[in-house]
Amino acid sequence: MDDLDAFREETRRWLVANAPPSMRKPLAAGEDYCWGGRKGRWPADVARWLAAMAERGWTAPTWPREYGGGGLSEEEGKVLAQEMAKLGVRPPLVGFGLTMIGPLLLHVGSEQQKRRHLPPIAHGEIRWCQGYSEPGAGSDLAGLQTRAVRDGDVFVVTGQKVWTSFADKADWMFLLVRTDPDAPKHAGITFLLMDMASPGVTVRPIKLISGASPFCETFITDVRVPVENVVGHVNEGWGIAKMLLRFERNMIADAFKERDDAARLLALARRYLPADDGRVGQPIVRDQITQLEMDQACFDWTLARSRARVKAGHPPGPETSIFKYYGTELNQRRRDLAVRIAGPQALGWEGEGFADDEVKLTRDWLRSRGNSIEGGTSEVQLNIIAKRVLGLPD
Amino acid sequence: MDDLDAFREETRRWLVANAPPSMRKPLAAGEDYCWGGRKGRWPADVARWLAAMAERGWTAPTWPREYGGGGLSEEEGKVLAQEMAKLGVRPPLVGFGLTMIGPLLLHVGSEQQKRRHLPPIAHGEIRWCQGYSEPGAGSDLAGLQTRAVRDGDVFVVTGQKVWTSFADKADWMFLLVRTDPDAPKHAGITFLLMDMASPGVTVRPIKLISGASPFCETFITDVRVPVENVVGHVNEGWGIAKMLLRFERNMIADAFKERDDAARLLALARRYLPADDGRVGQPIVRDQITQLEMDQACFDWTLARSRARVKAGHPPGPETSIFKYYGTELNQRRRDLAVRIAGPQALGWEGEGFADDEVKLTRDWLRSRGNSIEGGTSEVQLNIIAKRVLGLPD
Amino acid sequence: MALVLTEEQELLGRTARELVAARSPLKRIRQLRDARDPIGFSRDLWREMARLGWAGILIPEAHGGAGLGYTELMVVLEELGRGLVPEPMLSTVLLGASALLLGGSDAQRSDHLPAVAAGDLLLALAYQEQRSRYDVHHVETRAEWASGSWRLTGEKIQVLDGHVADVLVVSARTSGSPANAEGITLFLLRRDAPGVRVARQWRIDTRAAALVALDGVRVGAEAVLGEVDAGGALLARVLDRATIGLTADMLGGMTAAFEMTVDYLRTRRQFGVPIGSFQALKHRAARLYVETELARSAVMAAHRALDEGADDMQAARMAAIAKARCSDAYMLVAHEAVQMHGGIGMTDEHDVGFYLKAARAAEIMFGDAAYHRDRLARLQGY
Amino acid sequence: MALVLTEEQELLGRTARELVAARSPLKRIRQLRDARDPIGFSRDLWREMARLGWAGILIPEAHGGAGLGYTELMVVLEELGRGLVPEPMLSTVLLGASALLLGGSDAQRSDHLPAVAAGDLLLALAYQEQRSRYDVHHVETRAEWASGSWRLTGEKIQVLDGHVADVLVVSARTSGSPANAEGITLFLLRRDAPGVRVARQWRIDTRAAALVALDGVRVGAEAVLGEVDAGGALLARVLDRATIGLTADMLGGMTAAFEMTVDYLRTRRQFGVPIGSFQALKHRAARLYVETELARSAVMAAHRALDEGADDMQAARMAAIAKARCSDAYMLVAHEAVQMHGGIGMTDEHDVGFYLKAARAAEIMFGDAAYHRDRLARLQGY
Repeated sequence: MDDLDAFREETRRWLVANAPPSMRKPLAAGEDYCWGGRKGRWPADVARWLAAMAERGWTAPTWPREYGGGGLSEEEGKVLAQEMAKLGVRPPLVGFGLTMIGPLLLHVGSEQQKRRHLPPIAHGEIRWCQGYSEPGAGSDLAGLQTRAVRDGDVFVVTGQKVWTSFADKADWMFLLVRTDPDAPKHAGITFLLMDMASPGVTVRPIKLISGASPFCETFITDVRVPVENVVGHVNEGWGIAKMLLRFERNMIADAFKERDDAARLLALARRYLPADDGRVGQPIVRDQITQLEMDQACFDWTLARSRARVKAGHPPGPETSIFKYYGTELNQRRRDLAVRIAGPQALGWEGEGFADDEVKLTRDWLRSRGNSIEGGTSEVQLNIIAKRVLGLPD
Repeated sequence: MDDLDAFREETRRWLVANAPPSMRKPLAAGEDYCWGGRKGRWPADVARWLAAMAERGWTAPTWPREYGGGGLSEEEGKVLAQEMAKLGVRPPLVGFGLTMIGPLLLHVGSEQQKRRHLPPIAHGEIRWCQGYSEPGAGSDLAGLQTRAVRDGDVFVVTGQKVWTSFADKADWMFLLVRTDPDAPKHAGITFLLMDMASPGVTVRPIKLISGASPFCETFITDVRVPVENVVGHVNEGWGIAKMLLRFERNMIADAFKERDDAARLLALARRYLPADDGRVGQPIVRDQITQLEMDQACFDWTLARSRARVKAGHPPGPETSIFKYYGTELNQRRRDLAVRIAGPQALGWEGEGFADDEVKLTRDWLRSRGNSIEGGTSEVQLNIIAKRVLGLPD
Repeated sequence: MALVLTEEQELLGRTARELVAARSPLKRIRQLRDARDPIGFSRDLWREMARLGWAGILIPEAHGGAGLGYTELMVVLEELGRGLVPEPMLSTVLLGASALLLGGSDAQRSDHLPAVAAGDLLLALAYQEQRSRYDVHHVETRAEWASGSWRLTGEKIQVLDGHVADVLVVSARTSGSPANAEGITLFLLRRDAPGVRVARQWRIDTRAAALVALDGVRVGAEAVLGEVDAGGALLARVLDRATIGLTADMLGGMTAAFEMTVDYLRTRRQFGVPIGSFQALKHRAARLYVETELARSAVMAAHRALDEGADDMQAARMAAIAKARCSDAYMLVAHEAVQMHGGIGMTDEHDVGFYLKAARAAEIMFGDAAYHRDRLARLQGY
Repeated sequence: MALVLTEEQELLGRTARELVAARSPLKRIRQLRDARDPIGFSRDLWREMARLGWAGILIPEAHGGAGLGYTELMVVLEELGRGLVPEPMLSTVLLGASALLLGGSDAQRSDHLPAVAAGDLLLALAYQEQRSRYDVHHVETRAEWASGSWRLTGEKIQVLDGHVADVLVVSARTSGSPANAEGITLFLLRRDAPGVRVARQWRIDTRAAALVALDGVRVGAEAVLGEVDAGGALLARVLDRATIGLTADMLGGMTAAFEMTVDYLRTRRQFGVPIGSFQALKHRAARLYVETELARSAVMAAHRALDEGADDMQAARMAAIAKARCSDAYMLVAHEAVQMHGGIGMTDEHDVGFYLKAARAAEIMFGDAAYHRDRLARLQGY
């Protein structure tokens, strides 16, 4: 414990000394975290903060040092997170490399894959995207059609991916391809790593109803991917994909865990529905805000219970579907309520008569409708719970 | 039109002269309408009112006179109903004879069946019950197991029916039996009329969670039923059963159409949640009462639309499932809200500290839970809508 | 009341549907939006609709209108709502012409209604303000009488078609404090009058709206619509009728979104079968059907009640019931429509998103469901 | 806080489950009800539970208790709630002993707590009145000081186990008007004191309750629990803790009803397949599972917070969150359980109906979900 206290002390001192003041403020409207990658450009402070943290391996604190991580123990990693939270410093780097493909490679990657791919992730040099969904497949992930045909030391890949988050900004993609078209649906799939700069890869952003384009279509035509880029074994990619989906669900749940939601809704209600007695003017809205606050608390505690179980040595199981299902539902309810609170002022798309934050409310609501579709629809999550947790028959 | 005005005038005069004053009051707690039958006993006024109306055929106003009806035209029947409603007189007779098996026999019964069964129904002499559900079948009505084996001029029937409404009080039962065990599920069923006084019929009331026993189990052991009691043709009973189910759904919907519900909930709210300003003390409850009032209005208008269509010559179709589904849901919401309004006083089962009407609130709530199960579950209604109205595939 | 359409009404609906299909398919809506069309609709198409009698549907024949009823209006509005058609029915007919019909002097009617019925004159009702939310009696715009004329100063928001309307009907406070129901007066003024400034607003739906700023605009006594200080009641009457009309538009929109979704459920295949064969989706679709049928009943009943001479109290009740139900039902249908379409439903290139945005705008216009429930409770005295 | 159970706590739960299975299966609950058992539970079984340490679970060892925490209490209550066990945990431990622990003098504690821990003394808290609904500070029962003693007059309703409790804790107004939070005093009095009249009440659930009428009951100054006029705050503290305990009981009940339903879905066949293979039912079952998991989290967090020394404000917040969630979740699970069981679920001979009735009673006891949401909003200042 003394060691840990000393570590805490030293960590705090280092953070105070090294975190630029601008990195100790919440994101402003229009700002985003640093996602890294060759195509990204960020303000000087952001780059400096990334460099300082990456040098210590603290972009990936608990990864081994030889792969670019910080080599911290679980406890030390927690202390670092706590001290960062206390000081309000931003994470120096976010993205699918750190949260998805990195942890996966640590688990099941070859030694060569780890040495090649993990350090660039930790240093923010390479940004990753995920190539799972396909136009014809949707919720039926395993129905994918992208084919990979072996040709000596390479696979020749042809097909189309859709709903690829930020494919236009990513350097590499991890993707599922069909390597045995004659095998049963789940048995002929392989998990590949592909350089997005390879000849034959083109990307087209998809515009959403909210006006933003966080997703892309990716067209893959005769792209040559070295055999060494297979993760796990050929034709055994489905098991790896499922493992990764659980990481993703947990991550999405985390994304929806925002501590000050009730306070934000309350501030909105006080702005648009002021009452003389200091309470929220509309009892129905007040009741809905309270209900959301309560549900959010229960959700957070449920996440905490799951974390405690994982910490006690149980791997995350199908109950992670709860987080994906309920976290997105909470977020949708919150966005919907925010729009109803703002009322007529929430009808703006842009331009005169609507404040920027009012337009954002509306677009956030529109964007939130995708939460229950992307990363496995709510219907798929409910199917998983019914089958895998409750044991209900097919 | 002059004729109809004259009829209205004469009808009103007759009703005023003949309806006993006690029959012009709403039902008191514990009172019920007259269901007729050999086993029933009613107060003198009820019997007098039944006799007077039956003599004119006005227990079944639009049935032909030769079958005990009033021989009125549709328009005259409506005038009679309007005048009865205006004066607040009770129907002289209710039951499955008038609303289900009677109309069915008028449509598809043999001349002999009509002559034999309709007059006793109209006169309130014979009370009917419905033998559809079986213990193993539930929502899968056509999965019935009760067998009927031909033996000369009779069928020998053996099996068990369940959820038979008021079988203990009924004189005859219309039931479905399996006459061809080798045919596909829906093809070997026959629709029979059975005298409950036949040797081999025993009845056991089922106690519900609300404490009441409106349903029975009916055990049928080697009961001999004459072949002349087959309605329609042998092995073609399923079509007749479906026709009858639609009558039933309409009837159930009517039962849930109570005009003064909002007023009753409001009176409850004013009793248990009084507010100084004359409004309902709890805004959430007020909102729910208003919502129910609105939904009830929309439901009533939807019934009216359906009636208008039927009147224009279209037979009731699968959209009647809306009425069963939504009518029962409305009733359940109403009962649930009533209990939450009464709060602690709704927790009584009987005895000291709870008023009779408080105990009734609670038992009505419990009883209402069966509404979405009996007469075809809500799930079955939704299946019907999805398949038959929306054309969604199996 | 008999809640069925006559053959003539059915025919009117078919005519409207055909016109919409021919002249305003959804791709036209998309083009208008993507081009940031400054008007937001077509005055030519509007004149064509006027020739079919729609602009003057409620206007008596003496003033050049068709002299039909609200049920006929409903039938047309449902088809326009189906197609999200932006032509100015709501602004010119339901709000503007309604105000003239309910409150205008003979001279005012004769001056304006024939041109409205011909499709040549566009109207707008400028009643909403920054702080009014759903309270039509919250009016801060002031009108003061001085030196023989009224001087109007204030700002109105989200005035439907206010950027192109030839004549504006404006609510202004002539006495009392901002939240009083009394002391409000309605004025007719030309959009090109000195001191009137309009700026197009861009909303999420396909209806065009504008900010209308009044900076000491002068009008004479003849510009008053109805009585001075008595415009609050008139405004409420106009809005109750417009609200009922809006529900017909909403009914059309939710029906279109629902039918689009049922089609998708029938045809889209996943896991080797049509997704409409999944029972969970079936049950949800069946519930949506029930909701749309109940909404249809409310919309029909409300229009029919107006045709049968509903008094103000009845009209207000019907407006509250129909609007609350259509608001909830349209939002539910639209949310579910996007969800059941899956990823494609989230893309701007699919049409279903138009209905989601239209549902939201319609939900909020003239008061959301919670507002109308509270309003009904107050009307009923609880 | 770490929301996991220790091995000891898991073991305690297994012990409790085994005892309930052996000594209080559901058929015992049915027998007690059908026999209209005047007591409603068994004092012998209660002493047996006391020997396992449950009656004194929160009572310090110095007073003969087990000196354990709220998490241990939770584990036991969940199992009792699973079995709908009517022994007097709620009345004697959560309400009565809690009041003594939080407000009693040393003498009052020493006098009563050892006997409570031994299972020999039953307590009841008489606080609810005909007009109080969920407001614990609405007290009309009066206590007046005269000639060296207090005179209590009034009527309490639905006093849990009030018909058999040896000692009653009674709230009475010593100053102020009926709805004031101030001016309330708690008194200890023996059920057999002159002027106390109790009458068993029959509720829908399996908990026994009684009307307690006080007709000029005299007690001395030593009968005051806590300070005169300061009982309102004490009462609120007791009830917040009891409310949290009740949610553990509710969690057990909803879990049992849910598991019973999932079993039924797995085994009951219709249309030739298990009904649990119908996707609409699957999705509903999955949603119920999510609801019960969230409820479990709230219940654990609330008990853990008490163990970690939550202040009154925190305790009140946790009580509000846990009770609102468990009220809604238990009612939903119970309603759905009956629906999914179909006809058999409606019959008195099936056990699922017991849970429906228990859910309703628990939903309403100590305030329903809407009450607790409003309470949380007020606690948070909005």
